[in-house]
Amino acid sequence: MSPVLEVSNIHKAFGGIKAVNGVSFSVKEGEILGIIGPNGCGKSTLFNCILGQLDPTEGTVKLDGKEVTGMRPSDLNRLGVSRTFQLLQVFPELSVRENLILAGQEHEGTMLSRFFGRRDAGLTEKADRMIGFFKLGHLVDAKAGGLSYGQQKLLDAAMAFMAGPRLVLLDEPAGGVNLTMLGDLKERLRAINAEQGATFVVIEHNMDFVMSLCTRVLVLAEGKVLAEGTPAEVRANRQVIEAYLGH
Amino acid sequence: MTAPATEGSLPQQRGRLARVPSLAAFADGILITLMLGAVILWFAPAGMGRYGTYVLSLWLVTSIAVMGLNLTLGYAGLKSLAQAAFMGLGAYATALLTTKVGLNWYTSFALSGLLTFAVGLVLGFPALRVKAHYLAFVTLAFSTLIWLILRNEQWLTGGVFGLSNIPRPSLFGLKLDGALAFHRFVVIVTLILAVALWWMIRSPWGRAFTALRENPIRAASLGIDTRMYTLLAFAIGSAYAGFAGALYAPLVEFIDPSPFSLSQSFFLLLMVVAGGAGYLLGPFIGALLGVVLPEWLRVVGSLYLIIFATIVMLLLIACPQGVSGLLERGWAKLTGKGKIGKTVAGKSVAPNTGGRS
Amino acid sequence: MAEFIAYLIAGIATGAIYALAAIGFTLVWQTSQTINFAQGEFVMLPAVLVLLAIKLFGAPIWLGALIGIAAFILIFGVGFKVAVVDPMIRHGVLPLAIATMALSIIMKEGAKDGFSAEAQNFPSFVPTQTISVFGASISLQHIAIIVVAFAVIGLLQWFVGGTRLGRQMQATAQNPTVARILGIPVERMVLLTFVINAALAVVASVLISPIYLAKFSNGEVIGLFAFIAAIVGGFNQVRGALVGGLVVGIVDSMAAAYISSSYRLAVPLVLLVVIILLKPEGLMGRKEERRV
Amino acid sequence: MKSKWIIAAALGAGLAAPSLAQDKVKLVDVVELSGAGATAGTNWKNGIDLAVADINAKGGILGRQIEIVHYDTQTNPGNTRAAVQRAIDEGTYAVLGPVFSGPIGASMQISQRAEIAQFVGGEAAGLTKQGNQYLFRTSLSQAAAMPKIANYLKNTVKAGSVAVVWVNNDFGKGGRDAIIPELEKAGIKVAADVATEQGQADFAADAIKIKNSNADAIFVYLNEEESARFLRAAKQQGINKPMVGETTLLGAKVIELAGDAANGVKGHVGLSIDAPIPAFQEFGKKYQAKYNYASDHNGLKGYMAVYMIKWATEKQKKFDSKGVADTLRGATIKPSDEPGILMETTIESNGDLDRESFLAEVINGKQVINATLPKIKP
Repeated sequence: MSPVLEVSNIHKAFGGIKAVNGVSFSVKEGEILGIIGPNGCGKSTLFNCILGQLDPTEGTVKLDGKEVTGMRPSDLNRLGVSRTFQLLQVFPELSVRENLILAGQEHEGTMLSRFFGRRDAGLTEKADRMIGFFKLGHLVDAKAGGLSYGQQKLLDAAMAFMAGPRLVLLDEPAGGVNLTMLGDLKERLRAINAEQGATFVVIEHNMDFVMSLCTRVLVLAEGKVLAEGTPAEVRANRQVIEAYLGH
Repeated sequence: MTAPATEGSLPQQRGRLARVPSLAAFADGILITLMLGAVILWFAPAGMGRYGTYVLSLWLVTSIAVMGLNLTLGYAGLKSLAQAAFMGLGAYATALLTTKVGLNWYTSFALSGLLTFAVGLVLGFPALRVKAHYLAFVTLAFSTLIWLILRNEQWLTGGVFGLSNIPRPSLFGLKLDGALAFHRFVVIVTLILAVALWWMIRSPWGRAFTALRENPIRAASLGIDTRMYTLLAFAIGSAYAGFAGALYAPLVEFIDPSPFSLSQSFFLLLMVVAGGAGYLLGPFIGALLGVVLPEWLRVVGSLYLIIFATIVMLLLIACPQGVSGLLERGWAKLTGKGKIGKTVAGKSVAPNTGGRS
Repeated sequence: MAEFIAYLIAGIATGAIYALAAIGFTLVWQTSQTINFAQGEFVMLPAVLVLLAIKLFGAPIWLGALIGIAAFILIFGVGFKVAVVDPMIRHGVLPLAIATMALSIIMKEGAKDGFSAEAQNFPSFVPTQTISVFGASISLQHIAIIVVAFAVIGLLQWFVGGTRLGRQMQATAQNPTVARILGIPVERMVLLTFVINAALAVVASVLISPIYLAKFSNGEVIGLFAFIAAIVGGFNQVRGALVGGLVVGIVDSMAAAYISSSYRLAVPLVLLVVIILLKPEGLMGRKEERRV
Repeated sequence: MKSKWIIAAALGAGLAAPSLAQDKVKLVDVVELSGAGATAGTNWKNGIDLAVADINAKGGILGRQIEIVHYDTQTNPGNTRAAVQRAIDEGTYAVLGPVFSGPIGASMQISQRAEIAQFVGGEAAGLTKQGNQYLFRTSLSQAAAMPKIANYLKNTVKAGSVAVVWVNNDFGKGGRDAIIPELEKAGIKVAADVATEQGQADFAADAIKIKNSNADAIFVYLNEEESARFLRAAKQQGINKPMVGETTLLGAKVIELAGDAANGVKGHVGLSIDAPIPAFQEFGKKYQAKYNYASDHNGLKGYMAVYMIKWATEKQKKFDSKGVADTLRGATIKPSDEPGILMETTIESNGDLDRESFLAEVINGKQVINATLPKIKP
């Protein structure tokens, strides 16, 4: 099967500092790829280059074999690529449901239909299902800004899945989430992966989370790929252990 | 600099008042208020004399311009310092089209809106840069340039001497020259424009505008074409200024460059914020403060502007969300919904402001 | 050549005043995200207060100056920070900016009603004579403005870069959170920038009022040009504000000379737009990468 | 949110016109007390207050005291219109002000429709060309003054070329548009045509530009303060050509502010507290005593405007506001009949004034009148 996402030789420099220095990898349909690495190894920059938030200095990004390097995030999203952020990124002034409708509205209809058509763009049901799926049912009408941190994390993830993406990039989904919620989150991600065949790329510091969720793991250090393999292989890799211990 | 969405997460500090039993019911309340307000304003001038009628009309016309700025600033978070300049474009376009070209007012009104919309589109491009200040800077320059052109190009605009004898429109053959008749006409036009905006804010567009204000990067990652919505918000907001200008010219029957200067743009900005940015009825309250309050304060004599400015300053110190925020706070206290944390409104991040500074 | 020098000196003198105002503007923006739309009025008012003190107390000039200046720094350095900025700072940039707009109306109208609607002479501390340089008449007042303004700016640079207090203030401006962790009294540092802003306004006021005359409406133009200067310079750099002020002053002077004078005002603004389009971070600004 | 409509209703009450006390006659002055016109407007207002105090002290008009109200226009046409409408709704006997042409243009139709006389301080030539029967000037129009200036430049100053520096508002632009054709008619070359901004503070560059034009004389048409700043800047640039102006340039305020730099300035003066007429000088003293600074011509204009109303009312022997305009048109008011008019004034049928005027010069910080020019239609 051809890869969903193919990243080749991405470089990104800020002034003189090379944050990402020639990273290549690909992700197959249905995979859950974990990307780990010490702080400052370029994980988030890599994400932002893939997603069009930053223009890579060099290198290409292909989606289903078609080049999408430097494409605007909104266009990329409408091609089925979705993401979550390391820091919380929900819309605090909107209700939970409105947040989800927002996440889906641009994927249906036209600008005109969005103006003259239904207020909810016909998405209320779908939003409520997604809310239920992420166990936020009791909070449908609450303002997103009023939710607890963990709830906002769930909402953030739910928004990423609202439009039924093929590929989801998750930036530290487990950060700051308590253990119970973490379990919930992992279970939900697995379910979506299984049911919808969605492909994931996950950046994460929480080793247990990565090792138990991902099918394959990529280790970055100093802007380069240090190692790659199944969780078990990576765990046994000496270079990886050194990189982490040496830090 | 600081995106509110990324800030700390203590729930009692974040939720600015649970305004939301159901957003739909609230919005319909706004529509009812608008309709009711229109009915009241239809009859209000009785016994007020021409002056009172004129001030009410001026209030409504200003409200239209402030509504537009509220869309760009309050909903979409774009800082424009050229709203009065756009109003000037609309006013001069209407004045010239009706007096020199001989078009009727309705065509001129539409063309004024179209012109300001188009100019807004072009001018909006700097807003697409990451730093939101750029729009403010560019509109600052634009505002002064427009004023200079209005003043200097006497062959077209009448220069410092202005344009006089601007005709008032008629409706179905009915002349609207009288103060009351024209006031009622202004009420109708204002109502139509306010309802159109109400509709827009309720539609997915409104949601996208809000997303733009609160967190443009996240919005883009959800497929929201931030470029399109940014330009639309700014262009539509500018078109509202154009519409306001198209009414202002026949209302005053005379225009010169002074009401369209940079300081007037600042003043419109003041009205948006003082009325409550991001609230649909905020512009009416803001324009009430900016247009009617000074008239009202005339009784106190020469100090009236100082008193006016002091009221505005104290209001903003007490409640940075403006009068609408104050009313909302009071309403919440009354209904007991404001009890989620005592710090609520004081601590919260204002939706209209923190977003894209 | 002679005329060019004359235009240049006049432009630098005006620019130095804009620079003083723009630097203060930039300082309070850096430390407290305050956009002070009353900045022009800050430059207008000290001269008026000095004259008022002389008029009210019949005081000699030096005493009047002392009273007026002290009152100004107290009210519009400390008072402004405590009464206006502090309660509003957490609510974002805009309501505070609007409040300063209201403050500018209060200051302007207050000066008009409390003092005079008319312009008044303000004593000059240098003779109003001219000297000839390469055939151009250069006024001593202009030279004094340039010398004093640059001395004050130099002093400020030394203070910021060369003293402990100044470095603490700079640290606060760059990153208040880190500064707080380092044990710097952030609050006091912020207050210090407001006092410095007021002091710079006083210097500008005393320098310019002998030429501009003391009048309630003088702040409008100065405020606008200081704002433009700050943007041109980069908005967040003291050095930028200095360069911005000088550039705007010189450009304005040259525009009056060589371009249709009824469009004189347009020239600095066109410059502003060009700079925004070509070098968005301002002449002296650092490029900021967008953060996600 | 509904409370807003309560406010609106309450406001209705506030905006409604209060009733007028019968034993007084109400005059409303609508004038620029803030914004760009504040200085001119304040002088105008003070002049009016002085006249009202004088008249009331002497028993009022036909036995009725004057009640004067001032409304600020913020130098904004929309607000001016509102204020004039308010004045008329409140039953003003006549409208005084405004001073700037823009606000006048925005409000003159209102008093015309209400058939109430409006006394304005504007000097722009166009105002009286619109056939408004209720608009009255309080000073000579620029159309009347500028030929005298051109004549003066040609015959007395003997200038072959003139640099014109003017303020780019309705006052300055109107003057500039009136003088340039007159200069051409007189065969004088316009060496430089320099526009400056209203409220401009820094005239260094303009002065350098004028200096480089090498004109034989400089015609300065700026408001008082700007005139003073320009004169100082001109002196600093070492300009030693004759400075010629019209009324404002020779005003007491300019002389006070410009100091030495004003010496040698000459020109045509319409209204001046230094005119060799005792009534003017007495007015100047009273004004100085009450307001602690010297009045400019706007103070005189406001003062005379009130006396024009008084004269017309006493002439028609009743309070008929429409009659005021009818009575004034074509009338000549002599100081012997009404001392408050200060000098003989003829009101033409279009609202223009005709009066004697003066040629003056500033010598040692004092305005000295060199000659008195007759009325245009003596």
